[in-house]
Amino acid sequence: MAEFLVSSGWNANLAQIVASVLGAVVLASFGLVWIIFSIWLERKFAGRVQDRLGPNRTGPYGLFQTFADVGKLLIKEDITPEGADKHIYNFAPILAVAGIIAIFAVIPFNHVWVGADLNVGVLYFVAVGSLATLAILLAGWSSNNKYALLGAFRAIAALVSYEVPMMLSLAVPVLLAGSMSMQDIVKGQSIAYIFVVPVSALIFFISQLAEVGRSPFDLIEAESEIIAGFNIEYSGMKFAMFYAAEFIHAFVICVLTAILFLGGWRGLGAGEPGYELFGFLMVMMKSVAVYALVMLIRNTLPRIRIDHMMAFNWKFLVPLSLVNLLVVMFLARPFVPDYAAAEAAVAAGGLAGLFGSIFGSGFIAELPRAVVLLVANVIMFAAATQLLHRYGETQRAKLGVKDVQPVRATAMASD
Amino acid sequence: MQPNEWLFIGIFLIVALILPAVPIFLAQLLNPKRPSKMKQEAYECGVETVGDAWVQFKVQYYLYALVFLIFDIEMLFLFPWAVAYNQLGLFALVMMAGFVGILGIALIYAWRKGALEWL
Amino acid sequence: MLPLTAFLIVAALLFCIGMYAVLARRNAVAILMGIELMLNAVNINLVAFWRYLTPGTAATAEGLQVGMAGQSFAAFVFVVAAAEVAVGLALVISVYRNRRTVIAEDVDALRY
Amino acid sequence: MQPEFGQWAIFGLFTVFIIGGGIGTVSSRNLFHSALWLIISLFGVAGFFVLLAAPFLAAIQVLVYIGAIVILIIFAIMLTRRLMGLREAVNSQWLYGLIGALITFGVIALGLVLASSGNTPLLASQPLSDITGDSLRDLGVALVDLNQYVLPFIVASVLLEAAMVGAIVIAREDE
Repeated sequence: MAEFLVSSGWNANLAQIVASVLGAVVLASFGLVWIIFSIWLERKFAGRVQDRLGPNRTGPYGLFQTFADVGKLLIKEDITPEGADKHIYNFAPILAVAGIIAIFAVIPFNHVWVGADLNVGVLYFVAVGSLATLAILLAGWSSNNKYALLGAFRAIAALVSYEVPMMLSLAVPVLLAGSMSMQDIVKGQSIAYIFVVPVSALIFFISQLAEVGRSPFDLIEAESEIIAGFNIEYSGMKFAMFYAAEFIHAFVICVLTAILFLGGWRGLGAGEPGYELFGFLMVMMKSVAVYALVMLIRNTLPRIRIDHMMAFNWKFLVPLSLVNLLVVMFLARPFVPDYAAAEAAVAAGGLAGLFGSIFGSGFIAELPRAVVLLVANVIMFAAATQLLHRYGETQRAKLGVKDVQPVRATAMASD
Repeated sequence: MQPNEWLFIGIFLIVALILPAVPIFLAQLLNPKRPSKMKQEAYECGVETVGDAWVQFKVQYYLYALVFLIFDIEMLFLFPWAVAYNQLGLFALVMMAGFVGILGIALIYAWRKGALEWL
Repeated sequence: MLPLTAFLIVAALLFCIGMYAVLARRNAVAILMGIELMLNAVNINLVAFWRYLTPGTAATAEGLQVGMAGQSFAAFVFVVAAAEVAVGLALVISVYRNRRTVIAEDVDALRY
Repeated sequence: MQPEFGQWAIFGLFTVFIIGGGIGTVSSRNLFHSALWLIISLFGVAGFFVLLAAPFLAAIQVLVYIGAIVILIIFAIMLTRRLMGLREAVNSQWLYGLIGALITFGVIALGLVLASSGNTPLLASQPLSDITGDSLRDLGVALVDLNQYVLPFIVASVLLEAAMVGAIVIAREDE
């Protein structure tokens, strides 16, 4: 792009800037356009789970429902409450969306389609995510409403708490790939990290779910408890912006999970030069698969209480992620993959050559580490679930509940 | 430094701020404006507002933010260390384990003191 | 490239703004914010000197290695800033609870 | 468009952020607004770190300062709010404070200008070295290297633990 402009007689610096602006607009719009689709998807999915049809009147399969909603929102009256801090009040919804969209800047969709492959990419998206937290604080404070402020505070206490296990588990792929650049992390995944460090992947996913405020952690918008929370005074398009931010964020966490733990654009030969579009589709397919999981969780699990949510974080997730980090730290070091040696072994033929020709030499290089870490992770996972199980039993005993059998699928089926 | 990449990030942040402002601005042009005293009151389920919005908060919020801050600072050391991980020897590993361990002790202390309870 | 002096002057100005806040504000939280500004000015200086005056690169087995004194110092300043603000605000909250004030000069008794 | 001009423009933008935010912080009566101005100022400092080829510190600046320290400050403001009406923001010696700060700045600025002018300036206008390697990796090595900063590193962790324990003891209610 920039080269083309330069070749047609533009100043090099100016061309660079123009190309960047265009790229930024395209990438950011992609995020916004995606919401329109994802809202439709989400409503259809919720409908199916709850044995309804979902939107089906406007357009084929109700596809235009979201456009109708946008049209309605545009002509809604926008009420600014008395005593609100006007500038901050107006700025908060913009910041909420901007903080989430900005994450798209570092997401690699294939080995060339990436906004900016920063060498601190992982930290960048955590840092930018904290701007969205700030937006909640601004909204809650500027509304001049007790409930808004209260809602904002408990939301922030929750978001901030779940950031800790998120970052601790994030350190694991960084450590395995030896880089914070998103692109390098994808390239390091000849074996997707979910098969190497599933515990980290699970912690990351759970804490990201809490960051978004999706069920079962949707206390940020607990309608039945604090009449909606920080965005209570917002109406019309500004309220819609908070909503949009949530939808983009829900999708962004799926993309991030896909990239950091599911191998990003790699797999089935995707991402090789010449298959750029396939790589992009790969990322989207993986993301949508994770998104289906998020939607399923949202539509089937009840909301948990805030004290349980905090206790789960600080007394289970954080200690677990600390232990997980220590285990990975000591087990991974002797098995740092030696790509050059693996390539040589594959070239030499024999058994390694056979496997190498099927899976690629990177796979051979990462295999020992993956096996060791996977075994350790399975043990850790078993121990953690056993711990939770014991805890649940003691709590039930404390409450005097004796003969409660866990509800099993077979019991449901026999009814 | 890759100056162009950071230039892109800067431009992207500006674009990300402008994009959501557009629909809000459009709505500002299109929507009806009939303000009234009742409408602009703080919404408290129909009950008249008493006092101002500044309620007294529990110290618990502060304690959560405090523990978070300490762990956040840990990331400052953890991430460069993780990037350099493949070149480090056993000594560096033990040092970082000690660092994480000390913070783990701090977490256990906070737990014991009840700083992590939601009251 | 920008001259080093430009960064240093901005840092000096920020430092003095922070100093004014520490000297003149009554509210203890505002004073702490002033201290944060001063620490940030220090950090700008550390990183600027690191960028401009790092004495060359040393060739090691792993390739070129840049001296890391400035950035490391800045990292430790972060730690100090965090510890300072955590304890400082805890003190403010404690004083507020016992004395019902957050005005720095009202807290002038050595014991209560 | 010259690259020089572009750099100065970006530098100027961040300077406006830093200085404007700083002045806003010290002059706002409303403490919440002070904290917001502080965010702007800190964001400008993060921009400076990017200009100075330390992007890791810039990310940490946003993460730690804006994401944690300012939120901590705002929580503290909320906790200590009840008795702070719109009384005077500054104390009786604010004029001395202002003069002192201005004199300090004057002295530093004079020193800097003198040091960077003349035939053999003390302060270089060009970086001595280009950043070629991965400075982030070097930082990671430096922090846990026995010959470099491992002792401050461990002391820092102890300091953090002490700060956390101390703050919890001080701030807890039922004592």
